[in-house]
Amino acid sequence: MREKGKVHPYIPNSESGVRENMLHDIGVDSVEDLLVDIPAELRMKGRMDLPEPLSAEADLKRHVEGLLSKNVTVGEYLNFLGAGCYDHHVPAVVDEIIGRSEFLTAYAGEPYEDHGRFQALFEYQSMMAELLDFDVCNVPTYDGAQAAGTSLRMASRITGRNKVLLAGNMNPDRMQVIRTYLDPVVSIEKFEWDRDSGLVDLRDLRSRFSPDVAAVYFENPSYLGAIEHQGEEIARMTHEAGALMVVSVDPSTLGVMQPPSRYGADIACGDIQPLGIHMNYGGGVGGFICTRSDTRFVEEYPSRLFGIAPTSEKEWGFGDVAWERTSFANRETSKEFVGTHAALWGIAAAVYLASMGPKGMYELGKVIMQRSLYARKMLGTIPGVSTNSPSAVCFKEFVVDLNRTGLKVSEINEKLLAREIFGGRNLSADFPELGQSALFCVTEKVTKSDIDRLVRAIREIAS
Amino acid sequence: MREKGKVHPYIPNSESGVRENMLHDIGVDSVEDLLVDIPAELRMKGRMDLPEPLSAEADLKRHVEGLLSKNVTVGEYLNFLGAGCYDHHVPAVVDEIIGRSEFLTAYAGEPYEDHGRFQALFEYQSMMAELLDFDVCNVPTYDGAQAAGTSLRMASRITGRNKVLLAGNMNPDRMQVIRTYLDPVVSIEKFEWDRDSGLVDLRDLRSRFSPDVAAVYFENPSYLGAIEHQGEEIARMTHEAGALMVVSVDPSTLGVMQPPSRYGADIACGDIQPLGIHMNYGGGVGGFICTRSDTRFVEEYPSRLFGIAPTSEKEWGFGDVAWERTSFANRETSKEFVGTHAALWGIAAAVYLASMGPKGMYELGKVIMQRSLYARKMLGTIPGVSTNSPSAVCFKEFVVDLNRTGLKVSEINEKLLAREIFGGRNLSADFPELGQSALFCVTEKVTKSDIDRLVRAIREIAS
Amino acid sequence: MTGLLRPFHQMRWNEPIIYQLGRKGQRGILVPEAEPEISEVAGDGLSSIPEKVRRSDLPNLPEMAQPHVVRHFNHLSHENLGADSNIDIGQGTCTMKHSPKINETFARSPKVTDLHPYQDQSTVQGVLEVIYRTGELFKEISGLDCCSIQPGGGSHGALAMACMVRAWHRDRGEDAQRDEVITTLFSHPADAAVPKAKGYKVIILPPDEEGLPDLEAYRNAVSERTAAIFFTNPEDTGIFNPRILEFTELAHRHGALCCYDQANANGLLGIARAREAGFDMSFFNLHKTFSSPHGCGGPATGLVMVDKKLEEFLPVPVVKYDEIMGRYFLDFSLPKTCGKVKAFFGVVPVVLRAYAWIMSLGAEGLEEASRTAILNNNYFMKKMLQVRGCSMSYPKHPARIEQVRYSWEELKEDTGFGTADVQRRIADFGTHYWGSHEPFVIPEPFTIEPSESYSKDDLDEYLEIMEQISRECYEEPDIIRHAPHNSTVHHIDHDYFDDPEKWAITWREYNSKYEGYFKRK
Amino acid sequence: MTGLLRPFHQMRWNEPIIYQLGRKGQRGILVPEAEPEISEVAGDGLSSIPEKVRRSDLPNLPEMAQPHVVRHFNHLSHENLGADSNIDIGQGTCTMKHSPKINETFARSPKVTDLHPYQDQSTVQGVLEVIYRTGELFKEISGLDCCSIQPGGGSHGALAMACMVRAWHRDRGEDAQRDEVITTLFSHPADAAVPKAKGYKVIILPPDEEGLPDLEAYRNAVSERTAAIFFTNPEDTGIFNPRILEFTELAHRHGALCCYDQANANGLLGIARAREAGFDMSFFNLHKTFSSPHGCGGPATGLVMVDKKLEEFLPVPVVKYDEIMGRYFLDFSLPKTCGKVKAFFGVVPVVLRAYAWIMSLGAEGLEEASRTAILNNNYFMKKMLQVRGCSMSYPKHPARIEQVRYSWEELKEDTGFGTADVQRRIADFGTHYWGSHEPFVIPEPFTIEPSESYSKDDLDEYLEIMEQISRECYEEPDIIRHAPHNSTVHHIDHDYFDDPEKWAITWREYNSKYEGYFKRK
Ligand SMILES: Cc1ncc(COP(=O)(O)O)c(C=O)c1O
Ligand SMILES: Cc1ncc(COP(=O)(O)O)c(C=O)c1O
Repeated sequence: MREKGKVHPYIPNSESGVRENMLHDIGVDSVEDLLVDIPAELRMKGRMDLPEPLSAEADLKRHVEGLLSKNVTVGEYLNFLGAGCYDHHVPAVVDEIIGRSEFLTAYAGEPYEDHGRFQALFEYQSMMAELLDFDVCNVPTYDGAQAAGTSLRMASRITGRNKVLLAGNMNPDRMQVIRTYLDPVVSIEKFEWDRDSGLVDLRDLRSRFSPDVAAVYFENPSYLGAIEHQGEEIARMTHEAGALMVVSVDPSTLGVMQPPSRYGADIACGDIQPLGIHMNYGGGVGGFICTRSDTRFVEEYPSRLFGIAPTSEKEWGFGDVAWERTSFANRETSKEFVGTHAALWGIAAAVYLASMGPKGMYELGKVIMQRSLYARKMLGTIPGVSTNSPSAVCFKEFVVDLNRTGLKVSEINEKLLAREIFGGRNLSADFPELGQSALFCVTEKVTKSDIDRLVRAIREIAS
Repeated sequence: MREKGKVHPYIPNSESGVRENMLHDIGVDSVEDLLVDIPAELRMKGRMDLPEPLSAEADLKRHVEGLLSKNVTVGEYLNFLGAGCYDHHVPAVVDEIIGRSEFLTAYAGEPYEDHGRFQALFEYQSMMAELLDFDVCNVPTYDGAQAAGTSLRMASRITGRNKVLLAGNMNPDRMQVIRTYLDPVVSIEKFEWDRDSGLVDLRDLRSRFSPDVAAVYFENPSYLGAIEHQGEEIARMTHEAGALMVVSVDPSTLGVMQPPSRYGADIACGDIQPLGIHMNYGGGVGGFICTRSDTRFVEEYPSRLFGIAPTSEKEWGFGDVAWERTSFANRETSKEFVGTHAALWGIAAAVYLASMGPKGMYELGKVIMQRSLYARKMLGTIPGVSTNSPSAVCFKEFVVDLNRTGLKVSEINEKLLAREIFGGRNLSADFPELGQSALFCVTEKVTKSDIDRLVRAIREIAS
Repeated sequence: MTGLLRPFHQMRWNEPIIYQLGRKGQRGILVPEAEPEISEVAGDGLSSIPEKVRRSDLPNLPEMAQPHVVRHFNHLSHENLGADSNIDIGQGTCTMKHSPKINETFARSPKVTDLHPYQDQSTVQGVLEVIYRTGELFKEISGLDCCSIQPGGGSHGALAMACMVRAWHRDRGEDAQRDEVITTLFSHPADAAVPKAKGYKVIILPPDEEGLPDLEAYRNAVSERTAAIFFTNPEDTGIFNPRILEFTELAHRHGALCCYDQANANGLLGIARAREAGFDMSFFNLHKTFSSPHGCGGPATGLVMVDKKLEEFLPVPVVKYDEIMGRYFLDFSLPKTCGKVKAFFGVVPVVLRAYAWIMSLGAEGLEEASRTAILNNNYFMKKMLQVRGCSMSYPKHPARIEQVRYSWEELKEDTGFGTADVQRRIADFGTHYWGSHEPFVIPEPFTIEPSESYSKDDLDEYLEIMEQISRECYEEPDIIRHAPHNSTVHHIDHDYFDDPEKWAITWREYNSKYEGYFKRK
Repeated sequence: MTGLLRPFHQMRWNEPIIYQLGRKGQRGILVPEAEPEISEVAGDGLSSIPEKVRRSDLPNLPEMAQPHVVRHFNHLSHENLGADSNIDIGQGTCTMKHSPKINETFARSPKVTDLHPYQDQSTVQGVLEVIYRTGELFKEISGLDCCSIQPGGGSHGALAMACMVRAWHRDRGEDAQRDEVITTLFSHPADAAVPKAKGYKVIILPPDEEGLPDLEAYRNAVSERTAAIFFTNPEDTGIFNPRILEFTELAHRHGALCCYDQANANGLLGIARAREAGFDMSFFNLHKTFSSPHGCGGPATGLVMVDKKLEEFLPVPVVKYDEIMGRYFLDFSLPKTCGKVKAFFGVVPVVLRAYAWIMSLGAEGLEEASRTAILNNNYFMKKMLQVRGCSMSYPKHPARIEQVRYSWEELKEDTGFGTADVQRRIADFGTHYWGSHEPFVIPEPFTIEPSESYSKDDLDEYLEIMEQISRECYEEPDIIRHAPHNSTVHHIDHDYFDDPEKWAITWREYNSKYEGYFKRK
């Protein structure tokens, strides 16, 4: 069935001379003879009907780049989208390091031949722990959504309870993933948020505790951008009810905001995408889970946890802590499951945090606060546009109420698009109670003149 | 003069605490105290008047990418320019390897700690020698122009003569560089080319020999694309006159064309840019010089020549052959001079040649011949356009005579540009004898539909 | 220079922990500053943060200049191998193969990296087209009908399947009744762990004497309580289950769904497909068979294909093509969807690489990849079994597909050294070897999967390493005992990973337990 | 883990020569094929090549699959260090420094790499603007007026200067008379070799007892025959010549031009400039002071700045700005141009990196770089001179600019080991050290240039290595004698480089002389 003489650059032994030798060594006439275990009725009939291959690299390049050229990037247009995926600056060092083939093409080498990735990820864990002011952090999970889901299931196992309370102002995309991940083992109940402040509605929350509540979950900042400052109260209630407090946090806030550990969280989780990982159309995500150094907690992680150990020559050695927890070790008794998640993004975040350092994270938070405050104020000056409600202080995102423009968000965004601007995330489907509102995001990459351009554009559109 | 507290990411010791320590260890109060040897009148007054720095990487990126976005690439438009710089496909492996920091950021390490670059460049030399069917090749020089200049000066030193004969159909840009490089030590005389065939005018050449002629130089293919097949005759004449034959050759032809060594060249030279190096606006150039394994020749190279040697543990070791030739070793008696040239492009060419292999170079030559022949024929079908003169067979470039369109090349190229096509190189200034003619280039990247698009466009423009 | 064994030494930098580097005040990168006009309007920004949640200190991160950040992580990379640097056939079940560099250039293009998931769909037509086309390719590869690229890895693909199983039976009102999933002992652990995490009772079929899932046991296990079967085939024994159709048919007869773990499809492309074997759905690891690099363990994609009947149960959104408008779009409107398994839509750079890889090979090339993988595997097996101390079980299947689980049982009996010892020693030869996943019913196991990326010379070199190590086990036990010798680090004390008193998962935890070099506080 | 000395071992792959790899028939990449319609019109293309020049065989290149090409060159890269991986202060006169990765992303952009030099200038406005702006920056940096980016390296910058000197004197009818160039013994060898290659008689001034060019000797040398002086200042002694103005003024008085070699300007940015010192022109190595990486020895740029009066002598073309049209253009119309020194226009990616580096630092940052380089150098010197066996000459200049030429004279006398021995041993510590360029009037020399990219900790680590090696020379001579021990390769036999009978510059030459491992045929 082989096309005679066709040699593939990716397949060294496609050269026919060597095949003959090898078949001879095996003692068969053809590869066909090695397929004896596959009965005829299971064999594919004919050949797959695929497009003609682009065997020449130059042809492949032209084809794929032709497809990709149909995309418009956030570098080409001006971008105000956030909503869980953020256009932060990615330092060139990060791409350099994670592009190195030793990291990019490695997989599951042992601590002896792949010492480097163990150390890099141990350092990732260590820096995340400092950022979160906790003692333990895992090798990244798939994303912040799964980190939240797993945190809640950890809470359920730790408390022996099977219901969780989730904040109504949380990320709706994440909510869907958590629902899938908990179903049917842990049930979910949502609690209210305060429409005026944008924060957790403490009264409503208080009313929902019951002996089967394993955890209370909220996000800080909330999906709508609000900085939640009632953490201590929530923690008090939660702990009184015998439950655990799980907080999902945007790590880019942690140079200027207290980590959840400091207002009572038992588990902090979130997505590391803001830490030096390209958005990748939403594919640049990876989750973290942080806790105290408490065996009850550590034993419930499904993820890999790299630990440090001495070697016979007094070097730093590394390996897997409490391997028996994982599904690699015990398929039936494992904590959930582990697999290929997002390790390379963990190395990216490590390079990012090492580059930024304490002051970098502080300054990042500061300039984002400044520029987003400015944007919020300026947008608020446009007739028909309001940015006052919800009223809470926000970090990089805030709600822009467009109801009084008489236009739909979708219409405004379409007109912004024509001006090469990606407007804010349309909230009208996920938060119908807000009517025509959009969630605008301002990162450190957005300059004053960008904001002014946006304000001018909306002013024009709304008038 | 330091701005207090400003720390630069590229300058670790810009942090002020450590500076104090170091100054203390040195025993001075300030860096100023270390400048005692620079008299006040030589000190710069005030501060350089430079733009405000873009200290934040995100700001720098935006600025520089903003500038670069004003360029239009040969990937965005369709390109038919060649004329000494060629848009061949650069395999991704090449960029991967030369982008690795171990090669990119290395310089002049010794064979012990930088074994890798010595071996890679020895392999480059070895593969080039095979391509050229010669025994010796140097570490790359600045470019093909300097390789030609040096080849001619080598010839002058070897023969003890000081005049060279250069073909009139050679690359005019290269001609200028050679002129600069030879002046005033070696004088230059041009010989004619045959307007009908496009090849060397043997009669004219014959008439110019004299006892002071050190070398005859021509290019194959000629600047105007013609495949020169009179090499043996030229070699015979040249050698009879006691001179050396120097041939500059496009290495991308050498899968299908005989190398100059096979028709009598004493020195072959050229530019490696076609071998996997991006054009870089003409900056992706590097020169090679190949000769027999003859000490008279080897001793005249100014360049570095890496040789192989045994080690005490029977490994492959490497080092500089005949170091004493070079200006690094002897400033007054050196052969010309050596310095930082284009080593990384040598590694690029090594990766390219290893990837292409014998068959790749053959197939490259073949498809280029086919597609350029097709283009030449098709363009020739356009009324007012002729591609018959000069009549020689061409490799990837050929002359398109536009005189009978009644339009200037510059006008046609402008109209092609409006259609997002870079037309051929305008020859009217360098070869006024050709009137309104252009040199079109077709590499393996140009497809049939590209050529058809060009032909349609010129047909439209010319009608 | 004779023979294939290279005197090797891995880079040893003795690299400090990052917290031991740098110096207070140093910076690796600077951040944009607010324009004066902004500060005028917004002040310092920080004082507006409610005091309770305003950070009271700076996070304790390293303070390093940029050259040192680069150097440190470069050093760590030097202390790592990767498929680009070694004969990476020792990681069975993981299909280590060449990831063409051209595909990296696509994945790193800003046209991929710098896209926001909520951009107007008219501005991401390229990426949607790639996803759509990839689905089309996988229709042929799997024989199945509909595609989701959402899962972020193979186990995640299994999760998506488990979620669809639930949604399917729920839709039919049988969810409560169907609380069991059947898998096999040699299937990947994820095939048990994932359904279990999804709330199923998991029944694990033992292998029969041929190493295949015991059909008798299966007949006893399958019932109206069976929600689905989760099978890997071939399992890492490399034996294709020739009676797989009997399994899937029986499951169907009991109303269960048949879920195929094709994480490793590398021996079957164009040869045998999920469709013909009767599966309703299957996942494929794009980071294995389809050449996306593994990145030290992700990001990845466990692409899922399902039969038409399961289309409405797929995770949302799926990419569709609107013929009339001539545009691709995200379809969220699957009313019976199993939900979402991942944030946003999936890991696009991984999908793109797989798309490019398939397009570069075509149908013939994919088949050639599988046939060469099979050839390589059987060649390697033939030679490996000649190495002293090595054996394999289930000799009734002398030809294997793309991988084999071997055993050092005899070596262990003869010398006292087993698979972990070989693993420790192999680092001295610049390559990697893995001791198989559980269950360890085959004693002292290891699994070799020599994919199509490796040449005969590569296999011979690896074999020579195995021979050498075997010889050492028999003749020079001290070498084995103290291995590794030429690696980055020496023998690691494993107590520090299993004893909660001793372990330290972060530098901060280390410092709370130890001072100096592992001196208990 | 205590102290700064790391137990180091460099990667040792024992990598074969590329011709020993691969196998007949293997391919690393495939090339596009002609479309059938083209073959119809153009046939096989090849038969049209005149038979005499049609290649009769295939070139003897390696035949390797792509994974093996990648692996081979990866291995070679592992056996190389580079500034990103080591404390690269041992390469005096070369200003090894950090090359920010962001600048690489610019240089690798298709917006730079994929431009043809003859594109319509309206389509390359970005790159022309970068060149133009770079010239503007260098006006301030040098104090001079006009710029050419054409030279492809420092020595090439010297060539451009020598060509301008010729053109200048030719223009004034003095070319025949002015046949001498004066340089100094500690200037870079290129400053003598290049004018000589350009046909000048070169007079080399010896150093005086302070290590500076001997002013008396200069007074005797300079004359109406002097075409120009070519001076490096500071030379690699690191001593700034405080009387440089006397030299340049005297040259001018004799009608000669003053050419400054500022290949290494790293100690002088914003501190002392060509203008103030009376130079008419100067070149700058963008690959050194201005942070473009060295690429194992190029591509590079020796940017040239000249005084206004020399503008028309610059190599063509130069980039100008047309205010009216608002566009940048290439100006070829310099009637007195010295000609071209390089194909096309210069090495744009190098210029771009330098531009970005300067823009990221600004005036204050450039000064900070120089001041830190000076600080580092003097700190290192202070400590280095405490290492046993090490000394420096010219103690009258206890403060140095950015580098110092040291001597192991005492070490040699005491132990018999000299600079070459230290160099061999240092490879065992994961770093590099260079024995200075000629002349070797300072015995057993070495030159250290600790640029601003290195921290105090880096310098201390390097010093500890030097101390250790010195100690070994005195106390453990066998270690030195047999070094390197922990590097990629062991002691190399140098006879094979100097004896024409033995040397082999290519694999083909090797095979013609040897068989097996260096067995003479
Ligand atoms: C058969 C099989 N199934 C599932 C998996 C899990 O895939 P992942 O590691 O991507 O989660 C693997 C990976 O080793 C596997 O081999
Ligand atoms: C002072 C001086 N001049 C000239 C040069 C030559 O520069 P290049 O190596 O770029 O040719 C050097 C390089 O070492 C140098 O240090």
